[in-house]
Amino acid sequence: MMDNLYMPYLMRIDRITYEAPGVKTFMLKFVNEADQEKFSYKAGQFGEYSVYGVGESTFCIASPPTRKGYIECTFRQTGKVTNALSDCEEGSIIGFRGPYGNVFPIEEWKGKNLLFIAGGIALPPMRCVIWNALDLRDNFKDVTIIYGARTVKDLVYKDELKDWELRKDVKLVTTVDPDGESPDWKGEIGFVPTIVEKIAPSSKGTIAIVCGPPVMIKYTFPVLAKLGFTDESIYTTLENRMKCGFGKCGRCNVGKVYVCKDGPVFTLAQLKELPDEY
Amino acid sequence: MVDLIKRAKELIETSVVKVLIGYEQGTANKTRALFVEKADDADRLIFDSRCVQNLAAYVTKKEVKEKGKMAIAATLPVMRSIIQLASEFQVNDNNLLVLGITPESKLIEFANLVEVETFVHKYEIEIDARNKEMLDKLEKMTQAERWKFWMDELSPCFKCYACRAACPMCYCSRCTVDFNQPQWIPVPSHELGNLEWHIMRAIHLTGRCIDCDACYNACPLSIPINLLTKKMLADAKEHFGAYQPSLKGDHLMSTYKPDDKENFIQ
Amino acid sequence: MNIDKRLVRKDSLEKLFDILKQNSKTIYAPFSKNGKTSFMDAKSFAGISTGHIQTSESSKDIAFPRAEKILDYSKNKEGMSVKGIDFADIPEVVLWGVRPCDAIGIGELSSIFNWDYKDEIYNNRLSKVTVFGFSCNKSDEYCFCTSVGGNPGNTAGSDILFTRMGEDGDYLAEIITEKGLTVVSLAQNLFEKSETLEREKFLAEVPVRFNHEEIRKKLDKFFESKEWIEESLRCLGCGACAYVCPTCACFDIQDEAHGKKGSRVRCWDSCGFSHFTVHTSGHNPRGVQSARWRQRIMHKFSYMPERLSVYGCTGCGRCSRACPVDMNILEHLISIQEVTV
Amino acid sequence: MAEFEPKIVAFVCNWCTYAGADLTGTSRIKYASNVRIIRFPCTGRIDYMLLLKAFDEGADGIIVSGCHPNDCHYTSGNFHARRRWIMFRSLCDFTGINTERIKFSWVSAAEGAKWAAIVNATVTSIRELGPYTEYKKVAKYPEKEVTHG
Repeated sequence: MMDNLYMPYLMRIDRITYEAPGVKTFMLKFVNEADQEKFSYKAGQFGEYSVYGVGESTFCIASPPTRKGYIECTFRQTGKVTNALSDCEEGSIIGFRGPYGNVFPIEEWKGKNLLFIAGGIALPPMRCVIWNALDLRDNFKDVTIIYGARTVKDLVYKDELKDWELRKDVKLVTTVDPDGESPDWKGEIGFVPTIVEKIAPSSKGTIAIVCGPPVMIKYTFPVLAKLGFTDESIYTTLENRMKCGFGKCGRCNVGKVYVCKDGPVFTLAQLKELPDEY
Repeated sequence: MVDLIKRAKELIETSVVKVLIGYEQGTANKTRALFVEKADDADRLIFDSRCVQNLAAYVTKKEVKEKGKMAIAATLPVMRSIIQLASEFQVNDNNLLVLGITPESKLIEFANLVEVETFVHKYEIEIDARNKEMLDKLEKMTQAERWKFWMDELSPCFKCYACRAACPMCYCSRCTVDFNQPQWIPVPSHELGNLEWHIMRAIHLTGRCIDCDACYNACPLSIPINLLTKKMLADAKEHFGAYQPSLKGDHLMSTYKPDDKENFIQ
Repeated sequence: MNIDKRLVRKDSLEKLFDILKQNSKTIYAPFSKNGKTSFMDAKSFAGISTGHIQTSESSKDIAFPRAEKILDYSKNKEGMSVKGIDFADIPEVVLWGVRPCDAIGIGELSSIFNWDYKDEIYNNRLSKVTVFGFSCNKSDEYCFCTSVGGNPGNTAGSDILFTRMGEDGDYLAEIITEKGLTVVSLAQNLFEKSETLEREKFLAEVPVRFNHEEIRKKLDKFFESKEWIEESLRCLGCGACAYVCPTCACFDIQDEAHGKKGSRVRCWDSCGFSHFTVHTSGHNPRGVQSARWRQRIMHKFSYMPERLSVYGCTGCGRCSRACPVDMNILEHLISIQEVTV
Repeated sequence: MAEFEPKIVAFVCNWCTYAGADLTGTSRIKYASNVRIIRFPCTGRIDYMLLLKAFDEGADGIIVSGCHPNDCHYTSGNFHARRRWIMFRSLCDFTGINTERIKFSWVSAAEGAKWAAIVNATVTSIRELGPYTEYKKVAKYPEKEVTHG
């Protein structure tokens, strides 16, 4: 038992990976082994990461629950806490409490095709599900990943993108915004919704998981609808400002729905029920 | 205020302004702001001695400003605030029309802010006798006694920021107290957080505060925070001469004189 | 347990106070200063305010302080040591002179801190509190407890409820809970048996102004209403309403560091502040004041009943009294009831 | 008990006082080592809040120093600063903050000896005043729980 709800686990930063300008991935290991043993989570959940003396910040767990012994998080340096996190070195100790929130219903997706569509820094919440699915590859039919970023530099998880590209059981399409390409860029050029339209994945027996900046999401949904995806077969995540992570601090609710408890994973059908306040 | 109602109707009907900010009867003995957007609503306008809220706080409010050209029923403190705001480029003749209410409760419609300024300058800003007495009392205390006084007075403060919200000069979209890089002021309302917040507030209002007491009137706990700004006002007068908001924009704290006098720099 | 009714003579209250003090209880009671009434640590019985209709602040920060430590940390050679708060350090408190609309608010606050995840910090603080309710013999135009299921002599939330029988009269004490009984056992002789105890005729009259169930139903279809914009135009976006409210529980978590040591602090926050929900990217889901005012009303009268099965309002009227610009929640609720959607 | 050693934070401008303090060193003038110098481009850049922050973090005394009037590298930064100090010092005094603990001075790049004298005098006077316990008590919030009243 944690002393109280707000007590974080102590985590040691085991490895820092530089992903893109301002974006880093931390591999975190529990300082106390006992904590690790009782800790479990599922794809889609998030946590509160803290630098002692600076504060807490909310982001997803980016590693899949199928990989034991550590968790990973990927963040972009933007605010007070992410700046402080960014200053941490390997071996530093930070706090983590969680997991919070709901999960992607991966079990329900057995026997289906999976289509992942991500933009920019929104690949991390999806990476957890992608690896989770790939680690249980036999459970699913075709796996397609469409990932776009502003420029080649802004693509995160570059090594993993290479892995996915080489795998025969994954179809990976990467794209960058026009003028974001480098001379040796071999991927697509164009905005994510356009590329989705161009690739035109089949909606038959397919689950689409879409994460990205609001503008990308806004233009991707109609494309998917045109391709025949139902609102129930499209999943996305909502991000709202949070302090507690468990439905008390009063920030993240969209109408009656608390993103921290009822989310962050929503189907498009659920999203359409929500008032326009996110 | 028959004149005001009549004029408000004309201004709205002829679309000279989109919204007129005045007072209406509130709960019990309170009065409150009324935003007249339809001529019929003008009948609810009132004016009497209870109307002390500084309506100038609304002319910088996003949701009000977006309506279009505003007119404001302005008492002397409100007019002073408007001149100060104009000197800080927050309002101008194109977006604000001032219907002045003189200390004798007469209505004057000003053609432009220059006229408002001329009117305002006829009256010096004077600290009222009761507060003057309080300032004297505090100044006669020892520094340790004053420290205790403020620790006691500020301890109930829970930092609801009603003082900031009610102040026409606190229009910043992001206040220093909301910054966290660096964290200038502790967020929780403990002793340090409260002390630093009120010092910061007072110093940022120095040379801009026109002594309308909106902060004090807004405080749900009636903490005499206006004494801080009054002290600054009194000191500014002593050191740099009588203070009046002016369209010239020579703000007290952003100007200097090469011969400013002090007695503490070694 | 059955409510036991006893007589407490008017001059026995001070004796009760002294006995509690002798039993090393911390007593928080209302005192007036600068024309406002607030709960303070009462060193003596003298000066405790009785004439007020309602205290300016609610009593919620006994269990949910405006700023409280949730952990301490220190960095050392070995790494980091973190210590939670020691619940044993929380003093036993008697909350003296609470109005029924505050006492019932404790239950609503507890719902927020205990739906799903249980907040041990709050629960431990609350477990140390004994509530002495004092029913209301007068009310004002801001009071509307009867419209949200309460009443001026409501026993809910109090451990003992005192009702003064007439101006300058003796008190009827209703011993409601085991906790109350424990206190009574400390001063058994002050709680006399009596046959002539009456209460209803001494209670204030608070007319019912609206039907809260009906409001809730209306609000289901009211999200997009223009009413929010019109009603909130004069709202200046301060946090006075939330901070005086007995049931508002929004909070912030902040770290405070001094060198290698520091604390994490939970402190009050308000949904009325423009920066409350703003994302680091600058995007703000509740970017205008009308959205924030709507959140306040909807949270209390729609979201909380739906998710927590309690209303988030006790009808104490404090927010309207405290509001610097006369945003009157009662008036707005009545107008919502009257509007046809 | 060991003798109280005051912690002094000095906010100085780059062009005059910092250079002056440098000269103190190169001239091998010995002076009290209690001072931590923070260099600013100009006295006009020294925000009031920084002074309070110094007290928050345990300073017992503060020195604020820059170019003499008319010598500002940016023409008028010190004139602006002077006006602000006048008001800020008065506000501090009014709120009960001990203004004897904040020393303001002009020290030019040539006044190495003056800098040493200012620091020494400040250290002596702060030593007499003792640690700034009033402010530390307020600032050390983490040591103490704030509840009601």
